[in-house]
This record gives sequence, structure tokens and C-alpha cells, in this order.
Amino acid sequence: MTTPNLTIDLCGIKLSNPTVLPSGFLGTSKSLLKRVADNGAGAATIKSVSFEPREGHKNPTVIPFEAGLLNAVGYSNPGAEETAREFANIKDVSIPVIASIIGTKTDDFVRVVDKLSANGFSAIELPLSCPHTPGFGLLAGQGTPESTKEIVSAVRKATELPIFVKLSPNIPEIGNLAKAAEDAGANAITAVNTLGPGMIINIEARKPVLSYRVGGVSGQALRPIATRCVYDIFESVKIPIIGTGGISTGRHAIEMIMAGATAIGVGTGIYERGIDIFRKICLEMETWMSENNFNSIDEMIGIAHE
Amino acid sequence: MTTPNLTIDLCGIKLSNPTVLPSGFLGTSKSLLKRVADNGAGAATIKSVSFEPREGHKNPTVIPFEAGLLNAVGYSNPGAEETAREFANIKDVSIPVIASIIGTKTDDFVRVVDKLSANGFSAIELPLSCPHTPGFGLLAGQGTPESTKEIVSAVRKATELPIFVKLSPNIPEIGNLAKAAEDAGANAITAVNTLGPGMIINIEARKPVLSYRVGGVSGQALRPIATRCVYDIFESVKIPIIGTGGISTGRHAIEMIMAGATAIGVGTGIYERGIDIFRKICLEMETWMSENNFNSIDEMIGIAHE
Amino acid sequence: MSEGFEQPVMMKIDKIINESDDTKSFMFRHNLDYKPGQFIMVWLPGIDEKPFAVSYSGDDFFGITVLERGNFTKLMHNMSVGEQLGIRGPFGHGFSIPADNIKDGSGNACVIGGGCGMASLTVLIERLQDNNITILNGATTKATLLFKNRYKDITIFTDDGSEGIKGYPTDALEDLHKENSYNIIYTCGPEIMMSKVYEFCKKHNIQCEASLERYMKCGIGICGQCVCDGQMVCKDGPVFDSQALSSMSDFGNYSLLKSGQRVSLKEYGEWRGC
Amino acid sequence: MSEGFEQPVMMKIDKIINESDDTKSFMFRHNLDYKPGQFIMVWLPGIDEKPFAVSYSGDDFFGITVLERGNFTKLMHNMSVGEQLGIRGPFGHGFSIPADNIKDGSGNACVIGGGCGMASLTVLIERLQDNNITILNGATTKATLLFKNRYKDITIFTDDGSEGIKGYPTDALEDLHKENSYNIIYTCGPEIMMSKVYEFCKKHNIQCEASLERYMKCGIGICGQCVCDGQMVCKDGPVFDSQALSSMSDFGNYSLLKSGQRVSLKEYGEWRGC
Ligand SMILES: Cc1cc2nc3c(=O)[nH]c(=O)nc-3n(C[C@H](O)[C@H](O)[C@H](O)COP(=O)(O)OP(=O)(O)OC[C@H]3O[C@@H](n4cnc5c(N)ncnc54)[C@H](O)[C@@H]3O)c2cc1C
Ligand SMILES: Cc1cc2nc3c(=O)[nH]c(=O)nc-3n(C[C@H](O)[C@H](O)[C@H](O)COP(=O)(O)OP(=O)(O)OC[C@H]3O[C@@H](n4cnc5c(N)ncnc54)[C@H](O)[C@@H]3O)c2cc1C
Ligand SMILES: Cc1cc2nc3c(=O)[nH]c(=O)nc-3n(C[C@H](O)[C@H](O)[C@H](O)COP(=O)(O)O)c2cc1C
Ligand SMILES: Cc1cc2nc3c(=O)[nH]c(=O)nc-3n(C[C@H](O)[C@H](O)[C@H](O)COP(=O)(O)O)c2cc1C
Ligand code: FES
Ligand code: FES
Repeated sequence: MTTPNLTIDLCGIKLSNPTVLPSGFLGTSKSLLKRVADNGAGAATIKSVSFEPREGHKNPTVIPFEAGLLNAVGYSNPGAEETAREFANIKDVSIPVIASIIGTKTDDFVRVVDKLSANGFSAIELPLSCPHTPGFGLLAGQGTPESTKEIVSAVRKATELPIFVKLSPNIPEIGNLAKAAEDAGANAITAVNTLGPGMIINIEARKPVLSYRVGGVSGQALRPIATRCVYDIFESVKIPIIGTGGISTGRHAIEMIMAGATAIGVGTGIYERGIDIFRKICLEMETWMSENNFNSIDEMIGIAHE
Repeated sequence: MTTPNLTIDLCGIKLSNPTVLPSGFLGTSKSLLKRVADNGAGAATIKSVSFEPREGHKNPTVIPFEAGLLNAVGYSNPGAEETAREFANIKDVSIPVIASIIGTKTDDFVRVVDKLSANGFSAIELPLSCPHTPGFGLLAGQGTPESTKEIVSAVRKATELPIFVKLSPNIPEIGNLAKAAEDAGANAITAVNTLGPGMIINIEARKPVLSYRVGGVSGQALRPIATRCVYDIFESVKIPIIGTGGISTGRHAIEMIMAGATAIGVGTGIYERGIDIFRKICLEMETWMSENNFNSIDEMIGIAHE
Repeated sequence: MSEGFEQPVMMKIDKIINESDDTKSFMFRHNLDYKPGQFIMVWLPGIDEKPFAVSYSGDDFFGITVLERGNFTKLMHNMSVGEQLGIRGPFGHGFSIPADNIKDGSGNACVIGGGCGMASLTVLIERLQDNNITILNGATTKATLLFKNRYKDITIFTDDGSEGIKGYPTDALEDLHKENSYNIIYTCGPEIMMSKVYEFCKKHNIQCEASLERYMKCGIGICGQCVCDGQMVCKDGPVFDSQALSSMSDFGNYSLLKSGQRVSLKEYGEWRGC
Repeated sequence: MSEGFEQPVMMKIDKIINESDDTKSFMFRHNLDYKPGQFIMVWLPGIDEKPFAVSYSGDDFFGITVLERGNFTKLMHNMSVGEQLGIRGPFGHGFSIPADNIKDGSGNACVIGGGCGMASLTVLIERLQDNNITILNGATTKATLLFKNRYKDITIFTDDGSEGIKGYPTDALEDLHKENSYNIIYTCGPEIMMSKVYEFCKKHNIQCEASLERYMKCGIGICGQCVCDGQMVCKDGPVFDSQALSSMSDFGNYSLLKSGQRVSLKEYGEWRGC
């Protein structure tokens, strides 16, 4: 029996396998992206970058709970200029690297895209969906079809790179929103960002643990909801989906692909299984695919809809 | 040291402790409510009842996953008439019993309230928040401030009993919605119903496991989000809150109370720890309260806001 | 929580056995940690999910026996070797084996099956081999008799006398008990039959264990669909002993339809049939 | 995943020790499963959370030693016995004890601490008691010297000569090594000092283990804040050996500010101070 082929074509970008490092995990430096590549990821996303530097929230910013992580990092990042410097010649990293870009106004997105234009990123991701940072994402009204169209159209004019739009699982009609992004020129949908927000209170301290009090939920808790979002989006758009949320095994990855994902994000899973989780997931996918007579990822995309 | 006092006053209803059986768990018969009372619950809610009988969805209707349960029971219930018969003389049950009432139109709610008026229920709960049953809750637009006001006002005219409005964790501005319910005459807020919906796909079968494909998420996955909802609602209304979502230990219960809940619902926890979970939670609360010098529930309500 | 599968696991049908005109057994290559009397939920993806007893159990296989009764069992009967079914469980509490009062091998036990209720009793019978047991098997007619050749010492009853003794197995109990002085009687079958067995046991102060059937949804003791007088048949049962049965006035009388409506067992049986 | 606490656990301060003018130790009654070199995150509810080494460790207690440096440590210094701090961890990888090359007791080890970096080394020193060790402790001046009376055989250095030998501990290394021929040198302190120790070890082919400090957010190896050349100090470190250090060109040179900006250690130190 031949080994199953894990390669995918993600709107023109070739990935050796469908696993993608999502934004906010390890994406602070080129050195870490190289390590992620060495550990088998198919592609990687840098930590979201705004035009100006941001310190983010005070600690604790990330806290594990029984069913995943709660985080309110607050989009800390060194700003567009410093990011362009840190990730210069990004092609040194052996896998495609996606630049995640945030802004409070449409203009901001374009300014960051411009700053990063010489870096050699493989795609631009727009997370219009953070549930817990004032001025950004949902808290800035970016989760509506109208503002999604506006931002995507503006970025579309500023770059030839594929544009990924990252959506929130909190949106009830997520299919419509994905459609709005597609109509405005997005080349892929990343689904999803964190859920909630949620809160964990330490009862002895009588205080929320996160210094920002609330934070987005990722990991196991998010997985069934992320799967449903991908399932819904798959019925609404033709562009590929990067299914993200709670994936930590090859089975989870295949479940997401059957729901309609072409690639899959693995973030919180790194905490659960270590940085080599990308390689582990690929091995598990290969084994399962061999046993179940699948030769390629393409054969599995969206088949739960049949 | 004296044993802490777990009694609460929930908008005029006296409970021996804050634990409440939420709707949809075991509330199909008077005999089960008695058993729940024997196992230490402070109050119990019957399975939601519509005017006409409903068979609900096909099996599987409930499925456990790593972080809780996924369910799409589809509001199966024998209808108002039969429910009035099954729960006749409900005062035989030693704890207050809450009637959960659903409808597709405002009128439906009132008709069911009328049918149950002679039963002796302690309160009426209106779950305007189911995320996965067509014609009901969110899928019928019942999660807006306007429709909430309309339904609550109509039921307010039809009964003197306290009205609990049960909200969805999917609503971003949950505080506003709670306020709308309070303004229309609700006496308490039950927060929250299930999250999502979510989907679990069996990859060998290549099909969603729930026959309805998607279902609401309860249990651990829901807890941080439910806690945040209660925290937000506590800042928006004066009426008490029944905090519900993922509670399975005394610590969880106290966390929810510190977020602002007066009573706490325990549903999925029954699966995790058995039907005597009500007694277990009360014991754990007593122990913790003794060790931390709390004498009553009242002293803890909302103190995470300070 | 269950120690088995919380979510359905797809298993290939390894063998199909025709047990009678309208009953087939489906065999799977899997070691299921199963206690006689427990049940599993069987899932037809996209169709429905129903509870079944395990009727064959070994180190590397198990099987279920299914009477064709409605759409779901019809679809199952149309399946072939190599096709897959989803299995979750096992769930619930099984029979006590050996019961305390026959642990020393001195006591006698009787096992009474009716119709496809026999499917719940076969693994029990095998586990009781080292004890003194009487096996009674009833069916409406010869063609629906199950497992008549699976055990040496089995007494067969048919309503129409087409095989074995004509009549109900319960009719023979009085004489058999005089002879064998049973310590315990295990039963599974139509509830009207089990209710007769229970009454008989009560009268003669024999321990009784009956395996009940109710329409199930969650299978894990939370939804309340399978209630029988404050007991959840899926979790507290499906096997109940004399003491539990004595407080269950619904036993032999009432059951819930899918909507939750409480009806007579007759009405339930008519609905359950299709 | 950590084997300790994933979420902060509130612990009462049991005792406070004044270690020097600007440094206090906070003791807790709890048996922490701690390996020397690991760190814990300390939470002041509603304020912030920072990493600290464990400087005291016993069967029913542990302690941390804190230099008053900015707002967070000032708030800690104002706390009293009976007040509570949130503790999660321990996290990361510690020192190898005994290192492979001194397992048989024949080899020699040297421990070099600088400033409050000594706090990371005390438990290590206690665990190494059965081996031949040299302890060097450096500080800017007498008043900031830590743990000078905690060990018998300790050689003290101050920049100003106000106590012990005037100069840096690294200045004495050449002579000490001639005499003792070290197999391993453990170090924690200002990175410029550790970097010197590392270079010395490299030249003489001695195994080196250094405990690095970077600003931390998650503490659990996912956010990338504490990166040092592809290594996460919180998870892959904070202790790194010669081999790891040799591939870390940022070691001794660069660190990330809270925003993620990569700056020289000097700039980092100035920011870190407040
Ligand atoms: C725990 C449990 C597990 C089950 N598992 C399975 C399973 O694995 N597969 C499956 O297909 N079904 C299963 N069932 C369903 C159940 O066995 C049948 O619904 C029940 O036995 C009726 O079967 P029938 O339709 O063949 O009965 P019928 O044909 O109506 O009756 C069968 C026999 O019962 C006796 N009997 C009937 N009425 C009386 C009476 N008034 N007095 C005395 N004796 C009487 C007679 O001997 C009669 O021939 C299970 C039930 C339970 C409780
Ligand atoms: C793993 C780890 C855990 C830590 N845990 C704690 C903790 O528990 N508590 C806490 O408060 N902080 C902790 N820190 C912080 C850390 O110890 C200090 O930031 C660092 O030691 C500087 O301390 P200082 O300000 O006292 O140094 P300084 O006063 O600047 O220097 C201290 C001494 O280091 C030596 N030194 C300085 N410069 C040189 C040089 N150029 N060449 C040679 N030697 C030199 C000298 O002997 C000098 O006196 C930890 C750090 C790490 C790596
Ligand atoms: C600590 C942390 C930081 C994150 N930061 C970002 C971010 O900067 N930009 C972004 O688009 N998503 C961010 N996310 C969301 C993740 O990219 C991802 O969508 C989410 O965690 C769900 O995937 P997972 O369950 O595999 O972690 C962050 C998540 C976590 C836990
Ligand atoms: C199987 C199941 C059935 C439910 N049925 C109802 C219902 O009929 N009406 C309702 O208001 N909520 C229903 N719910 C929601 C619960 O009442 C509760 O709000 C939710 O499960 C969160 O609490 P938990 O995490 O403690 O289970 C149901 C939940 C489950 C899991
Ligand atoms: S089937 Fe749900 S409680 Fe038994
Ligand atoms: S502090 Fe987050 S990776 Fe180290």
C-alpha cells in the first residue's frame, strides 16, 4: 500500500501537509517559525501585527482550564515596522508563512500590508474576530458582513497575495459572513478564532484569574463549535477553509476536513501534546487514511455533507 | 464553628440550598423529581413543555464528548395537557418545582401557562434561547430584546408566579437582553442555555453523530462562558440569577455565585458524578465556606465584582 | 461515566446468523467488556440509534440478536457482512452473577426468557454454567423460537404448541419450584410475563431479577426518557431486583412514548412495534 | 502539561525572611514537587503575574526570594504573614543533578550565582551536597549579598569589595579550575555574567548549565514571548546546557520586550527594572 498523500493546494499555496500554526502561538520570531517547520507543520502564521506596537494586557494572559485555554493576550506585538525587520526574508523558513494583520480602522490594515509587502509572506490573514480586545475584531464591529466587505476590499487593492479572513465562532450566521468575505475577494476562510469570551474566577482570591477578567476560549471546548462553523461555511462558499479550534489528534484533523476544511490549524494542541504535535498529527492521519483507503486529503474534504 | 447556611431566597421562593435541576434533565416525571429532591437538590425544573406534544429528533439525541455533552433532543414533550396530568399536585415533591414553557408564538406560551395554572408550580421558566430547534428560541428570533419583552409581558399578564427568563450564551450583549427581560417583569434570569450549536462527526461513518447533525454544548466547555454571562448580567440587572453551565463541584458553584448567581443549575454534572451530585455539591460548598469563613450564600453573591 | 465507548465506534459486521424466521444475529470482532444484562446502543448513521442486549460474548467477539420489527431493524436485516454499525456502551447495570444466595453452588437458579428477551439472557446463561440452573424459553410459535439448540438443558414453550410444551413458561413455574426450590429467578421478555414471574417470586420469597425495556434516548441517565417510577432503566437498570421492582408501580403497567407521554404498556407495545 | 498547578492556587504566606536590604523571602506551607532550576508563576490578584525561582524547598514548605525592583515586587514586599499569593507551576526544565559526568562522585562541580540569580541556585546547592562543589556568590555590594550565611563553603565576591573578594566571580574561575578541574559549572545571574561563564566552559571543555531569564506571559510554551533563538525559556528552559546555548546567538545579546520587540539585553534590563 502506498503512503497517503498529505499535500494540499490552499488557494495556490502548496503545503506538504494540512497542519497550520495559527496566529498567537509561537509566532513571535523567525527562529520559532523555523522550529515549528522542523516539527512538521505545513504552514505557519505570525502573531497578529498592528501598525503601532502594543504591550497587550497584564499577566495572567493565558490560563488553562479543564477543556482548553482561556486567553486575553490583548494583541501584544512590536508593530509593523519591527515585524517587517524580525521576519525579513521569511522565505528562509522552509514552509509558507502567513502574516496576520489587525487594525482598528480599515486604513490600518492597508498600512500594515504595505509595511510587510517586501517580506515574502505567502498570504495575509485578517482576524476580524477577536472577542476580547477593545478596538479590534468583534468589539470594533468587524464581525458584520458590511465591515468585512469593506476591510477585505481595501486589502484586496493593496496586495496580490492570497487573503484569508478569520471568523469568530460567536457569529450565528457564519455562512453569510464567509460569503461576504468571498464576495469581497478573500481567497480562504480561517474558521475560527476563540469563543466567548469566558471567565474563570479563583474563589480564594475572589477575582477573575485573567488580568483582563475575560478571555477567548480555545481547545477542546471549542472543537464541536469550530466543526459546525466549518460545516456551515463549506455550504456557503467555494474558497477553501482552514479549520481551527481544538484539534489535537489526527482524528480531529480528519473530522475537520470531512466537515469541509482543506487545511487545519493547531494551536492549543501544542500545549496538550508538545511542539511536535504537527508531526504526530500527520502520522496519525497517514495511518488512519491507509487503514480507511484514502489516498489524499482532497478525497476527504467535506464528505460528511454527502 | 457553625455549619454555613446554604438557604437562599430566590425572588420569594425559599430554597434549602442553591442547587437547581435545570430543564431537560430527568424532568420527565414526578417520580424523577422526587428522586432529585431526595438527592439534595434545592429546586427542580421540568422538561420544557409546548402546547402540542412533540416527539423531538431521532436518536442519537445526546452525545458525550471530552468537554461535556452535545444534545439535540428537539424539545420532545407530551404537550401541556398531558404535562398538567403528570405533574398534578406538584407540591407532593418536597422542593419547589419550576415549569419550563416553550412556544413558537407569544400566544403559545400563554396557552401553556393557562393549562398548568392549577398544578402548583413555584415559578415559570421561559427558555427563549434554544440554539438548535427550528421554530423555537434563537431559531425563532426569540433572543432579541424586543421579542423577549413581548413574550415576558404576555406571560406576566397570564400568571402571578415568578417568571424566570432563560438566556442563550450566544448573545453578545447578554446584559442588555437580561435588562429587557427585567423591564418586562421577569423575576429572575436563568443563565445559560446550551452553547453553539456544535457538531461531532464520526469519521468512520463520515456523518455527524447527532441525527439532527448539530446540538447545543453543555458541561465543562460551557462553564467559563456561562460564568462570564452571569458576571455581565449581574452588572445589568437587580433580579437574581440562576447560574447554569458546567457546574459539577462545590468550587464551581461558589465560582458562579461569586460571579453573581443566587442559585446554580446542575445538569451535565449529573452525568459526570451521578444523581447525588446535588448533595455532593452542597457538602463541598459547606466545607469550603467553613474553611473560608463564609456563613451564608448571600455573603458570596457577586463578590468577584469588588 | 461508562467504561466503554461514550461515542459510537463503527464496527464491521463479521458474520450474520439467521436465528429464526424474523431474527438475525450480527457478530463483531471486538472484545467488549460486557456484563450480562447490560445493553449497547446501536447506531445506523443518519437513521437512528436503538438499545440492544449482547447475546454473544467472547474473548475476541460479541454479537447482538435482532428481531425485525420496524424500519430500523429492517434496515439492519438488509445489511451484509463487512458493512459497519456504530456501537456505544455497554451501559447500565447487569444481573448479579452468581447471586449471593447461590455463590456456594448449593442453590438453584432459574432463567426465563420470552421472545427476543432471550437475547438478554444468553450470556448470563453461559456465565452461570457452573451453577444449577433451569432454562425456560417461550415463544409464540416454533418459527420465532430463539437459541433452542444453543443449550443442552433447555425447556421450550410455544403458545401454539408447535414446539416444546404448549403454553407459557410461567405456567410451569409452580411445579419446577417445588422440585428445585429456586433461590433466584432471572427473567427477560414481554413485561407482562416478567411481571408474572415477579409476582410468583414475591409469593414464594424467591429473589427475582428482571431486565426491563423502555424507549431510550440518552442511554446515560440524564434525559429521563426511560423512567420507570423514579428509576432510569438505562442507568439504574435495565436489570432490577425484587426490592427495586416492588417500589415500581409502573412495572408491568406504564411506559413513556417518545414524546414523554405516559401510556399503558399495551399502547406502548403497539407504538414500539413500528 | 504540567504536573503541578495549571491554574494559580492561593497560598498563605507563612513566614517572611529579610535576606538583604532589598530582598525578602516568602515562605509557604506546601510540599511543592520542585526540581532545582524550575520556576513558578506568582500571581497578585488583579495586579499581575511574574516568574520566580524556588529558593527554599522542603517536605512541607517552600519559599521564594524576591528582590524589590518595580511595582509588583514592591507590592509583594508590603505583604504580611497570613496574606495570600497565587502560585502556579512549577514549570520548565531544571538542572541535571547530579550531572552524568559527576554521578560517581569523582568529578567536581562549580555553582556561580550573581545577584538574586542565587535564588535559582540554593535548592540545587542543597541537592548537590554529596558531591564536591565550589560555590561562588557575586553581588554589587555587601548590602545586596544573598544567602551568605546559608552555606559553609561559599566564596563571596563584591564589585566594590565591601565584603569578600573584590571583583566578579568569573575572574576567579581560571585559578579555581586549575585546582579543581571542574566537570560542570552551573550558573544563574545577569546574562552578561552567565555568558562569560559559558565562554569559559567552552574554552576548557567543561559542561555548562545556565538558567536564563526572559519576560514571560503564558509560562507554558505556547505564546512565544520568552523566545531565545527558537527555544522557549519557559518550557525548553529556563536551564539550558552548553549544547543548547551554543546554538542560541541571542544568549547574552537579545531579549523580547512585552510587546514582542527584540532589543539588546541592556535595553531589556532597563525596561525590566521598572
Ligand atoms: C434489556 C432488554 C434488552 C433487549 N434487547 C433486545 C435485543 O437484543 N434484540 C431485540 O430485537 N429486542 C430486544 N429487546 C426487546 C424485547 O425483548 C422484546 O420487545 C420483547 O421480548 C417482546 O418480544 P416479542 O415481540 O418477540 O414478544 P412476543 O412475541 O409478544 O412474546 C414472546 C413470548 O413471551 C411470553 N409471553 C407473552 N405474553 C405473555 C403473558 N401474558 N404471560 C406470560 N408469558 C407471556 C410468551 O412465551 C411469548 O411467546 C430487549 C428488551 C430488554 C428488556
Ligand atoms: C531562572 C531565573 C529565576 C529567577 N528568579 C528570581 C527570583 O526568584 N527572584 C528575583 O527577584 N529575581 C529572579 N530572577 C531575576 C534575576 O536573577 C535577576 O534579574 C538578575 O540576577 C539580575 O539581578 P540583579 O538586578 O540583582 O543584578 P545586578 O545587581 O545587576 O548584578 C548582580 C551580580 O552579577 C555579577 N555581574 C554583573 N555584571 C557582570 C559582568 N559583566 N560580568 C561578570 N559578572 C557580572 C556581579 O557579581 C554582580 O554583582 C530570576 C532569573 C532567572 C534566570
Ligand atoms: C494565547 C493565544 C493567543 C492568540 N492570539 C491570536 C492572535 O493574535 N490572532 C489571532 O487571529 N488569533 C489568536 N488566537 C486564536 C488562535 O489563533 C486560534 O484561532 C484559536 O486558539 C483556536 O484554535 P486552537 O483551539 O487550536 O487553539 C490566540 C489564541 C490563544 C490561545
Ligand atoms: C440533554 C439536554 C436536554 C436539555 N433540554 C432542555 C430543555 O428542554 N429546556 C431548556 O431550557 N434547556 C434544556 N437544556 C439545557 C440545560 O437546561 C442547561 O441550560 C444546560 O445543559 C447547561 O447546564 P449544564 O452544563 O449544567 O448541563 C438541555 C440540556 C441537555 C444536555
Ligand atoms: S434514556 Fe435518558 S435517562 Fe435513560
Ligand atoms: S512565556 Fe509563553 S512561550 Fe514562554
